[in-house]
Amino acid sequence: MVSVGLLPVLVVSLLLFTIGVVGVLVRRNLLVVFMSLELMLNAVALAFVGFARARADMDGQVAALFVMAVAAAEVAVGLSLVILLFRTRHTTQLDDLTMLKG
Amino acid sequence: MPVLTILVGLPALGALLVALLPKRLARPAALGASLATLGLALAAWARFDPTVPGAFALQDGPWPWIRDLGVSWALGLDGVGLVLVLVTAVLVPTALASDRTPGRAPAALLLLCESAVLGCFTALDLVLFYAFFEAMLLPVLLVLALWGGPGRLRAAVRVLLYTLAGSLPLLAAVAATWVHHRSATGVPSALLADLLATPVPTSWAPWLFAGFALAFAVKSAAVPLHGWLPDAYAEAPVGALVVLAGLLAKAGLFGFLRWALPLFPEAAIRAGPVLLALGALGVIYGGLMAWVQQDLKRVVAWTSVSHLALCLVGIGAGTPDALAGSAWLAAVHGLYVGALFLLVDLLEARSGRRGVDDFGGLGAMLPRFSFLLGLTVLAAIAVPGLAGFPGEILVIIGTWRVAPVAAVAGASGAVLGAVYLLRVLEKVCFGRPSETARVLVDLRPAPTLPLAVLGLLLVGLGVRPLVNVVTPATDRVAAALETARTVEAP
Amino acid sequence: MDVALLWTLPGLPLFGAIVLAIAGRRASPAFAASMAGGTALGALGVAIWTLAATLRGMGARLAVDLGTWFAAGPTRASAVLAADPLTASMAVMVAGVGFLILLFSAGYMDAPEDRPGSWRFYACMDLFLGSMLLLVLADDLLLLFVGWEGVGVCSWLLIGYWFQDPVHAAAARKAFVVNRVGDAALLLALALLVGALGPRATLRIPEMQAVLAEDPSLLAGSATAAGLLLLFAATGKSAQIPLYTWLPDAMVGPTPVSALIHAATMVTAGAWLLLRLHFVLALSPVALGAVAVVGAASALWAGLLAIFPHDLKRVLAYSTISQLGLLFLGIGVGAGTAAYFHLLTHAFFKALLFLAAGSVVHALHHQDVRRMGGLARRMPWTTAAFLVGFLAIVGFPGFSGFFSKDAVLFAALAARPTDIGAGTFPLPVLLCMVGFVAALLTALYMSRILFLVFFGRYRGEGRPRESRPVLVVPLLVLSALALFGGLLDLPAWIGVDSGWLTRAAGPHLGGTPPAHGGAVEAALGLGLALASLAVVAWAGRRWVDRQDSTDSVGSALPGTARFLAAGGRVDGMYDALVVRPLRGLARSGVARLEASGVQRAGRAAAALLEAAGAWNGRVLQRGPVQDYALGIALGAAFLLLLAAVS
Amino acid sequence: MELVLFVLFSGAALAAAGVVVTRTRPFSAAMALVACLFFLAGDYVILQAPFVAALQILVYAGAILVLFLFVVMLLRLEGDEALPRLGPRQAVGLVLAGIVGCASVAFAAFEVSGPFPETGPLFGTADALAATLLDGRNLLALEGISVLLTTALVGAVVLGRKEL
Repeated sequence: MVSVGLLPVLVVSLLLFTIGVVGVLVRRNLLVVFMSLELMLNAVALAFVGFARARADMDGQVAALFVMAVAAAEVAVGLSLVILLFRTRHTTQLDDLTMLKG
Repeated sequence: MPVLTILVGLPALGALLVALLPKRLARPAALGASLATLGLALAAWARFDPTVPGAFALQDGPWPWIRDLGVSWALGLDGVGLVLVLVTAVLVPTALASDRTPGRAPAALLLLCESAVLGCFTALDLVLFYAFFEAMLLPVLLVLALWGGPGRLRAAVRVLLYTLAGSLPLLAAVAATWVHHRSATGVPSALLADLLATPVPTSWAPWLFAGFALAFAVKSAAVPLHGWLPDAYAEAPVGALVVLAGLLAKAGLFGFLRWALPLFPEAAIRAGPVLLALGALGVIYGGLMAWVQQDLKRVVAWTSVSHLALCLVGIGAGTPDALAGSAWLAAVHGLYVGALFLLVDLLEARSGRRGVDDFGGLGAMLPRFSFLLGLTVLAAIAVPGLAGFPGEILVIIGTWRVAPVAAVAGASGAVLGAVYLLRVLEKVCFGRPSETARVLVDLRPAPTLPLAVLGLLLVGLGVRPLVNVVTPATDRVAAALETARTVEAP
Repeated sequence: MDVALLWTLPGLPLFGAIVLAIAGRRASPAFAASMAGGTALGALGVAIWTLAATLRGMGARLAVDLGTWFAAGPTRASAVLAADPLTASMAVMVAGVGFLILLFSAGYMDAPEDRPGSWRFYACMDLFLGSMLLLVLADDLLLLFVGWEGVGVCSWLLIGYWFQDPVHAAAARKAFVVNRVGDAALLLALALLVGALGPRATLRIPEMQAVLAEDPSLLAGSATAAGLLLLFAATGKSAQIPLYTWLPDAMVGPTPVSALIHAATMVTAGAWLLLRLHFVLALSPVALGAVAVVGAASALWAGLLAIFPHDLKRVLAYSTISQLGLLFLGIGVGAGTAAYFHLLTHAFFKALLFLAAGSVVHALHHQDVRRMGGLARRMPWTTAAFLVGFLAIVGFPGFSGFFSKDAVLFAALAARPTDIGAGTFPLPVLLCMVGFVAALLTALYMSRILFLVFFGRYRGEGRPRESRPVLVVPLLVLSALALFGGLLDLPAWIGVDSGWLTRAAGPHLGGTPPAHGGAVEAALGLGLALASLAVVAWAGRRWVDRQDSTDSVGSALPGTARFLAAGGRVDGMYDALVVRPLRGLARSGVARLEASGVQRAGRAAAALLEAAGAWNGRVLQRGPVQDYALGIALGAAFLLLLAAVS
Repeated sequence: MELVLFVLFSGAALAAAGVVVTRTRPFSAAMALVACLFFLAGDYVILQAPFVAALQILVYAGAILVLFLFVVMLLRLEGDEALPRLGPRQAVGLVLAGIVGCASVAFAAFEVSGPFPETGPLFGTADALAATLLDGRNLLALEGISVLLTTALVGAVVLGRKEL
């Protein structure tokens, strides 16, 4: 039986991360950008789990848990910001949100 | 007991206290903290025994601080540091007592600055020194930018720019010095003693010295790099002004004596003519500028440029007497320039003016004020028997052997000093009183006390100068330079 | 008594000054006057005791060492006072004349408007006296410099005593600044000496003398430079060419101050410095020659300038410059003793003349000779005193000035040209002739004021009366000194016990004691006296009861007269050559450079930063989140590539 | 067997991720994200992290995604976004992503090889995870996370209030 090994896990993780990066950079909808961010976080979590398996050490899994927790926190705050923005600006399009200009 | 650590920390604690106390108590608390620091500084002086072998008679640490980088908390006091610490400890209470900016933030900031200045004068670790050297400007800058005169923002930006131009090369040079020590010994350390033990190769040393020297020259307003000074001095509120003029500018000169010259003696010797030329130029340039100013604060500011340049001449000369004179002059310069600024500020506070021609005849109207102003001016132009004299004469005599031209420039500075400061005295105190002068009343006891203390110090230190406290330290520097010179000669 | 008492010499007057400064307005005029007078009297007593002590073993040296004042490297300032017959006699003179002047002041400064602030006057006078005594007794050149600057500061304070008048304030500042130029030269001279002596550097005068005596080559290359620097320093304090211009202006000060500055103390400081450091000068004939030439030129030039002013005290001021010129001439030709002799006699008769003039000024409340005249009948005692001073300064045989002036001129005549760096050129004879002419000029201008002020008829308003005894008594004492001062050092041709000063102070003044030239010296002195009398007689015919004083001389040479009456336009020349170019440089050169160069660079940098900040705010920090993310990604990609490549 | 499963799950997850970034309607994207997270949970199981997998489904798919959907519905976000034109930023972004992806994969391929080591029977169980989580090293981080979560909760509540 062919075992999995670290390499495929990392490849998948990196591809997933890349897809996330593309989403973050390309999409204009704030919500989708958030989802792409979630993809990137998950890619990292996957890498952590893979490393945990490779080193036979539970620390990686703990890190994955932390990633999850951070993601939860981030989504909570981020989504309330989205709602707030929508309430005041009636848009979730990122290109419209350039009001910092001085 | 780690006296020096407490000494450095006390004002910062005081600042915290001031920030927490109700407004009413803030000013007395600030004054109390600075007076306690003064007491501690005097205690340090009492425990200071120049006969102790080794460079630093009082020492705290080294205690490891950032272990991986070999940075430690190490404080030490030699003679030069001691006189500067004492001047700091005297000037800050004076500045706090005379400051009129409202609220507790300025007082707290000045105390913070005192901590940094004291740290700068005592740090024995290069990284620690750099941290203090950079930290001491920020509180003063804040006070200047928030509570200064109408042109405060421009002045503050300019100070920031000039300082930045000096700080970045200094940072690079500090880092390079550290890297060199680590690669030479394999042990990371930024302690002065360790750095002295691994001399930097002659190929690098000039660049590193240049990095140090640039920052120190900016800080001590050496002449082409002095652009930050006049505006900053003219706009700063008096507390910050006294600290800025009396203390911060000294940090540059001190940096030369404590770090730049001992670490890179060969480079310092090679750079000597440049320092001498810059100093001589500054003496004359500052003197001429002071002569034609119409604003009293600017006259004093340019006085400061001229006298600091004389200190630079002494450092460039590098002979034992010139270095000792330089260190001594740097210390007492804080006292008399501080007093001059306080006096000018009193006039400004009462009349709203500070033009040279706005007053007149104050000698008859405000005898006490005029007496103190006259005394301070005489001390500033180095009349013997007052504190400015030993420094100036030692610099001139010591410089003659190396560069007679620079000594002549220094002596001309003494003549110019009489010209421009007596002009001020004549216009302000002599002649017939102007309309502005008529409404003034003489000093009340409250502002007199700090000024009287400064006046007494100017007389006392003139009659009994503590040059012998300074000389062991400066002699060591001069000896290092001499060794380097004899090595270089063949 | 203890040797340490020496410190009370400068110490007593300084103590008085401090007490008066602390007491301030609480000190009544009487208290202030007696404080100052008392301390001066005390100092005089100590000085006399010191002189006696040093004379007991002729040439004994008393020194009190209070240790090091400050020191660094080879520069060491020691707090040492020392007295030998030279310094002690000088101290006696300073303290004595100073005491008499203070006594006079008690009567002089009694105007109602001066009374409340008189503590300041007495404090400054005391400080002045203390500084001068310090200067005289200092064994260390840096300690001497303390006194040297101290008298400068005090003269500034005292000339500007009535500081509410801008003219006084300006005169005071001018005195200080011009003196300061000389002081800077002295500083550099000290620096040069320390540098030249190398490892054996010392600033103690006797030690320096010993070192240089042992190895004169130490100063080989720089003896002339040192001598010239010392000379330049001395011209500041002693008001010689080129730095004399402060002295005539200083006449605006109270008359006792003028007496103190011009007679006993400040102006002698320069000569004193050269006398103390004669061993440095002796190493360079050129420097000696320069001293002599400067002295002769000052004597002549100031003599010419003294003929014209209408201000009584201004004439005396120029006369001081002229007499000190003779003194410098004496120092230059190596006749230290003769010069010192003239210094002492000049102190006596010039103090007398100033105080007598002060008595006149006090009675008339102005100093303009055109509004005086005929005072001999109204102020007989003052007139008598002035007459004694007049005879002394003119060199009437038997009066003190006769002997001292003759000694200087003869020394000049007797000097060898090579000794003063003149090669084979008969410079000494020339100098002697210049001195001779200057002495005749003295007779001319002194007669002029004598006749204009005391003879003829009174041309002013009111009825001036003789001054009170407190003013007159010091005049009488000084008259006695001016009359008998010559006994200090009678020349050999008189044939009695002569040359006391030469024996007492001469050994401390270096050089060979002047060979008293018998008949030649006598002929020179008597010839000068006869010529002077002729001038006096001529002047008497000219000026007794003339309305305008200058016309009579000036009509012959109108252009020259106007030129000289304007002080030779030297002030204007200095102003045009030194002050205005410097201020112009400051104002249009340096200040403009500062504004256009340094400040503009600062402004430009600030503007650049501000523009960068604005651009950052307007363009970069608008809030395009994804552009930021792109930046992050770019950075990450770069780092990754970097890692991949390495 | 494991590898086959892993490739299947991973391929599905990647495909779902691709759907996330390409749908115009946020709702579809959210649904694709759910799918992606489920497939990743499968990978976790293969990698002997069953507890993490369980939490992935519970927390992510259960809680976080519900939040997303909730917002999508609350704001009535329809497909208001045409798929982006390829502007300069998008182009650079794609190229960059390509570079990052390729370089990383190449990097990983050079560094890593070989199969996984054997693990004990308890590896990845909730008990083991709890033991690791609560041992000294991770305790501080755990506390930090709890503070972070609390702060986020409070922040979300504050931000969500009508009058800010």
